[in-house]
Amino acid sequence: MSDDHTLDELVVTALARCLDDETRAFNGAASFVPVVAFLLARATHAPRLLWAAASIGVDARPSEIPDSTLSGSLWEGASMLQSSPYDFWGRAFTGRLNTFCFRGAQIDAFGNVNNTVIGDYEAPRVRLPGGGGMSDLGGVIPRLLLWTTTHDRRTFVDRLDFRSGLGWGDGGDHRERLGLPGGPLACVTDLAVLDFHPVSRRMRLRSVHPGGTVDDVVDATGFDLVIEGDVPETRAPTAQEVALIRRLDPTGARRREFQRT
Amino acid sequence: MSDDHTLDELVVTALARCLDDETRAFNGAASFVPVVAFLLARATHAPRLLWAAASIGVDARPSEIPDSTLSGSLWEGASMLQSSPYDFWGRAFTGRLNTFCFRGAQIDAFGNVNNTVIGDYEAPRVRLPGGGGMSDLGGVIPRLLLWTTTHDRRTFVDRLDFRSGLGWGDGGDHRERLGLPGGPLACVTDLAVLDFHPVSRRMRLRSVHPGGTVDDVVDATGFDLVIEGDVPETRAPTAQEVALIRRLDPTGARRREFQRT
Amino acid sequence: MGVGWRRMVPADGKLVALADVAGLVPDGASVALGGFSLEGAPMAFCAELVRAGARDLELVVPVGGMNVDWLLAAGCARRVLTALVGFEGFGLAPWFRRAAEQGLVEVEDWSEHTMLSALQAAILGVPYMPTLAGLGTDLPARLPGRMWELADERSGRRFIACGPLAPDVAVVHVHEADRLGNARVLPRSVWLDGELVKAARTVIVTAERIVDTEVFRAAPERTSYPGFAVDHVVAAPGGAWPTASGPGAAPDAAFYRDYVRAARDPAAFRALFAQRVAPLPPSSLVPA
Amino acid sequence: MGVGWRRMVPADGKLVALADVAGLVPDGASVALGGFSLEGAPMAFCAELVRAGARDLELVVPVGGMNVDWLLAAGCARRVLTALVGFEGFGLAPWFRRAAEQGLVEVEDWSEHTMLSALQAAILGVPYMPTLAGLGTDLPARLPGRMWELADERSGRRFIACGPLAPDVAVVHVHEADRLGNARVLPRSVWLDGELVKAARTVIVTAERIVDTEVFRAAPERTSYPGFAVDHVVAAPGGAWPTASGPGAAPDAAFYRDYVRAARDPAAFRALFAQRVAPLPPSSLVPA
Repeated sequence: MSDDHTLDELVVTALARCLDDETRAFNGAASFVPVVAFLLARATHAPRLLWAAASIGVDARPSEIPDSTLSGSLWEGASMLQSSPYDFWGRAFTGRLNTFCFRGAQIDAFGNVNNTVIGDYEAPRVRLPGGGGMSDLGGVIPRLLLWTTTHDRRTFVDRLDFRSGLGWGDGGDHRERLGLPGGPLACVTDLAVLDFHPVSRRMRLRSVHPGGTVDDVVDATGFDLVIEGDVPETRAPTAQEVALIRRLDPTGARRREFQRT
Repeated sequence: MSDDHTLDELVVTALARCLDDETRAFNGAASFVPVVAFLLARATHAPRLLWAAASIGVDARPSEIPDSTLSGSLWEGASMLQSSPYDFWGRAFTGRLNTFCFRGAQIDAFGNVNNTVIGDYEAPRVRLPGGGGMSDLGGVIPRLLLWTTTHDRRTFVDRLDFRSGLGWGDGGDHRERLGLPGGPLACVTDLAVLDFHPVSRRMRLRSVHPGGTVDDVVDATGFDLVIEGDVPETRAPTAQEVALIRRLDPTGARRREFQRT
Repeated sequence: MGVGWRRMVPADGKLVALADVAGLVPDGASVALGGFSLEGAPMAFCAELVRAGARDLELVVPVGGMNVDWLLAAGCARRVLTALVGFEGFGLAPWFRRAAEQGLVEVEDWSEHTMLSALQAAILGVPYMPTLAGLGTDLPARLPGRMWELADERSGRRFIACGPLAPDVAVVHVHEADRLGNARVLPRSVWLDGELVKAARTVIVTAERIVDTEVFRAAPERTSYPGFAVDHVVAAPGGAWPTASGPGAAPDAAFYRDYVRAARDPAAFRALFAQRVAPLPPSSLVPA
Repeated sequence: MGVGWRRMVPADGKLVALADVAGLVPDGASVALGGFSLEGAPMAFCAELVRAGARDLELVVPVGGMNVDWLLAAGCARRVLTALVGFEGFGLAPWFRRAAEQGLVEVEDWSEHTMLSALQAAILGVPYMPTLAGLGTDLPARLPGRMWELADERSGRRFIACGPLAPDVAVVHVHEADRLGNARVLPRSVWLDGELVKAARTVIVTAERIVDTEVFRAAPERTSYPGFAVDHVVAAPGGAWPTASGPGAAPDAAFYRDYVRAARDPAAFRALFAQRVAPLPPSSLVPA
C-alpha cells in the first residue's frame, strides 16, 4: 500500500475496482473522475474494458484529459467516431454499452439523483445544469455507478428536490414493475464505497476510506444507511496504481471534481 | 418537333414536363425512365431541380446510367452521400425531398398501386418484388408521379390484387381524412398523359401520344377515365430534347423499361 | 498517443474461418442479411449456409435480391421478411418468385420505413414505433402481429405502430475489418445495414480485407461499426459476389443474366449453381 | 462527369451577411441552436441576436452552455428547452442560473433522448415518439404538453410518449459551406445538430469558410448537410468562439474563466460583454 496517495487517487481507484473486462462504458459532461477510472482499470485489471470518450471516441487513448470530458480532444487515438446519435443511443438502449458513471448533486437512499434544482422547482435556491444524459440513462443502463466528492447531508438527502435520474425508484421491485433493466450498482464517494441492498435496494455501506469511521459516514448521510456487521476499510491505491493515475492524467484534471464549484 | 424520336424519348420528355425548379426528387429501384427525366428537366426548363440518385447521391451528374438505378455508380459527381437512413427518410417525411416517380405493375382509378402479387395473395399467379419504398412514400410524398410503359388492361385495373402503395385511396377526401399530405399528381404512360380529377380524384385523360386516339386509351384502361372535352395530342420531344436524352443516357438504359420482363 | 495498453485479447480475437460460419446460425434462427438490391450483400456467407444445408431460417432482408434467391433455391428458409426482393434490370428473382407462388415460403410484405421502425422499436426497447408509412395500404392487414393501426387519443391522428423486430443474427459485408471487430464500408455504409447490426443479438461481419486496428485509429471518422458492436469477423475476399462489392462497384451482370436464364431449366440451374456457388442440398426447391 | 449544367441560381445563392442574420429570426420564434456544451456552437449568430435586441425567443438547445447564457444575459429569450446548460469544468452558466432562480425565464427540463424523440416525431409527422428515457423521473410531470406516460394495450409495457418538437429556425455552425447550402463539419458532425436541421422549418448555417461546390463533390461522403436542406449560409470565421470551433479544437478557457468571474459584478460583466461580444441591449437581465 502506498502512503503518498491523495484522496482523488483513492476515489478513482475505488471506482476503477467497480469495473471489469466486460465493462463497455461511455462518459458524459463533467466526468473527470470516471474517465480516469476507466483508463486506470483498462491499464490494470480490465485490459478488455471498452470506453467511448464523450460517447463518441470509441476506445480512445488520450495522452491527457482536456477542460471538458465532452471535448473532441478526448477522442485521441479512437478507433471510431460514433458521431450519429442513433448509433450511440441505439447501443446504450440495447446494452452493448452497459456502464455509465453519474455524479448527483443530490442522491437519495435508492440511488435516484437530482442535477436540476436545489429548493422549490418553480423558484429554485440553486438552478443546476439539468439531468442531461442521466435522465435518459438512469432507467436503461444495466451497470450504473454513482459517485460524488462531496459526501455530506446536502448531497445525500432523504427527499430529492427533483428526480432528474432514476436509480432504484421507490425501492424494492419498483424498477422491475416499470419494466426497466439493471439499476445503480454502487456509489463511490470521498468518504466511503456503498452499494444497494439486493432486496430493499436501499443504499448499504460496504467500506470506509482510511482515516474515516462508520460514524463519520452516518453523520454525513441524510438518510438511514443499511449497515451489516463490521465495515472494512477501503483498500488504498497501490504505488503502481498511483503512478499509473499520474501518468494517465498528467495535468490532474481529476482534481477539478474536488474543488467546490 | 423532331420526327425521329422513339417512344421511350417521348415518355421521358412527358415525365420531365411534370418537373420544375422546385422539384426535389429521388429515385428507387428500376427507375431508368424517371432518372433520365430528372436529368433532362435539369438540363432544360428546371436547372434548379434537385435529384438524389438512389436517394443517396445528392445532385449527382452521372456520365451514364448503370445496370441498377440503386447502384453507387449513379452517384458520380454528387455533392453529398446521404448514407444515413435517418437523413433520407427524415427529408422525405418533412417534404424537403418532395418528388418521387413510381411504376405500378397494377394501377387503379385513384392512383393506388400494386407491386406485390398478381392474383390471390395467398397463392399468387405472379409474385412480384414487393412495394419497396412506394409502400412508405405513397402516403407521404407531396408530388407523386406514376408511370408505366405497359398501358393495358393488365396494368390499369378496376380492383388491385393488393394495395402496395397509397394513391388517392378510395378517392375524394380519403387522403385528407387519413391526415396525409399531397397525392399522385400525374400518370405518364406509353399511350397518354393523365392526371387526377381535383374533386373525385379519379384518373383523367390529359393528352394522347401522337399516333394514338382517345379510344385506344379507353380500350387499354380497365376502369372509366374522366374525359373532359377535346383531348389534345401530347407534344412530341423537340430535336434538342432528343439530342440531350441521347447524351444524358448514352447507353440507352431507358429502353430497358420497354422490354417485357 | 496515451500509455501503451496490454491488450489481453485472444490472438485471433473475433476471427472465424469462412468454412465455420454456418455453425453460428442455428436452424430456425431469424437471420438479417445486409446489402441493398444489387450491392454489398454477404453472398459468401449465404453460400456457406447453402453448403451446410441450413434449414427453417427466417430471413430479414429490407431490400433483397440474390441473397434471398440463393437461400430459397437451396430450401434454407421458411419465411422472408422484406420490402422488396428482385434483380432490378435483370428481372424477377426466380426462386423467390416460384417459392412464393407455390406456397413453399411465407413472404411477409413490409415496407422500408416500417422495417426501419420495427428495428428501432427493438433497439430502443419500446413496444412499438409509430410511422405514417403503410397507412392506407394493405400491408398492416396482412401482418397483424407485426404492425397495426393506432390513433393518438389527444390529437386523433392515425399512424401505423410497428412492433419490435430483433433478428437473432445479422450478417453484413464490409470492405475492411480487424480482429477486434472494427469494420468499415468505403466511402460509407449505406441504407439499413447499420440498423440490422444494432437490432440483432449476434453480429457477424464478412470483410474483403482483414487489416490492423491502426488502420481504424488513423481515420476513426470512417469506421462504420465499432468492435464492441461486432461478435464475429470473417475474412471473405470477393464475399459480395455477384452483388457489387460496395458503393461505386458493379455487380457481375453476366452472372445475373446466366442465373436468370438457367433458372428456366432445373438441370441447367443445378449445374450452374453447383459450379459457381455450392452444390444444392437435399432440401433444395429446385426439382432434381 | 456528366454534361455541364446551366445553374441558374442567383449569384450569391443562399449567402447572407452576418450583420443581416437577426432579420431571419422574428421575435417570439422558436430557435434551435447547435453545439455540444463547450464545442461548436453558433456563437457569432447569438452575438448578432444580442446586437439586434431580439426578444421573447424560445431556445431549443439539447446540450447548451455559452450560447444560452449570452442570450439570457441580453434578455432575448423567454423560455429554454434543454437537457443541460452549463460550463462543465468552468462551473455553472451564471445568467442561466440567475434567470431561472429569479423566475425571469421558463426552463423546460428535457433529457437528451426525449428531445431527440420529440424532434423525430416532428420530422416523421407522427403524433408522438416512444422512449424509455424519462420513465420514473420527474421530467414528464413538469412538461405535460410535451411528453406523457403511456402503456401499450397489447403488452402493457410503459413508455414516455414525446410529442412533436419543430423549431421555427435551426442555426448550426460548420467548418465549410458553399453558396448552394452544402455544409460540413470535419471530421464529422456530432450529436443532435443533424436532428435540429431536419426538424426546423428554416435552417441557417454559419461557416468558418465559404468554399466552392467542387470541394463537396470531391468528397461527397464527408458532407454533413445537403444544399437542399439549408436555407441560408453565413460566412462567420471564428463563429464558434469562445466554444471550440469543432471536434478536436479547444474552447477559449481564459474567456470562460473571465466571463464567470465578471458575472459576479454587473458593471464588470457589462464591460467585458460589450468589449468581447456586443453591447447589452435594454432588455438585458444584467442590472444596469
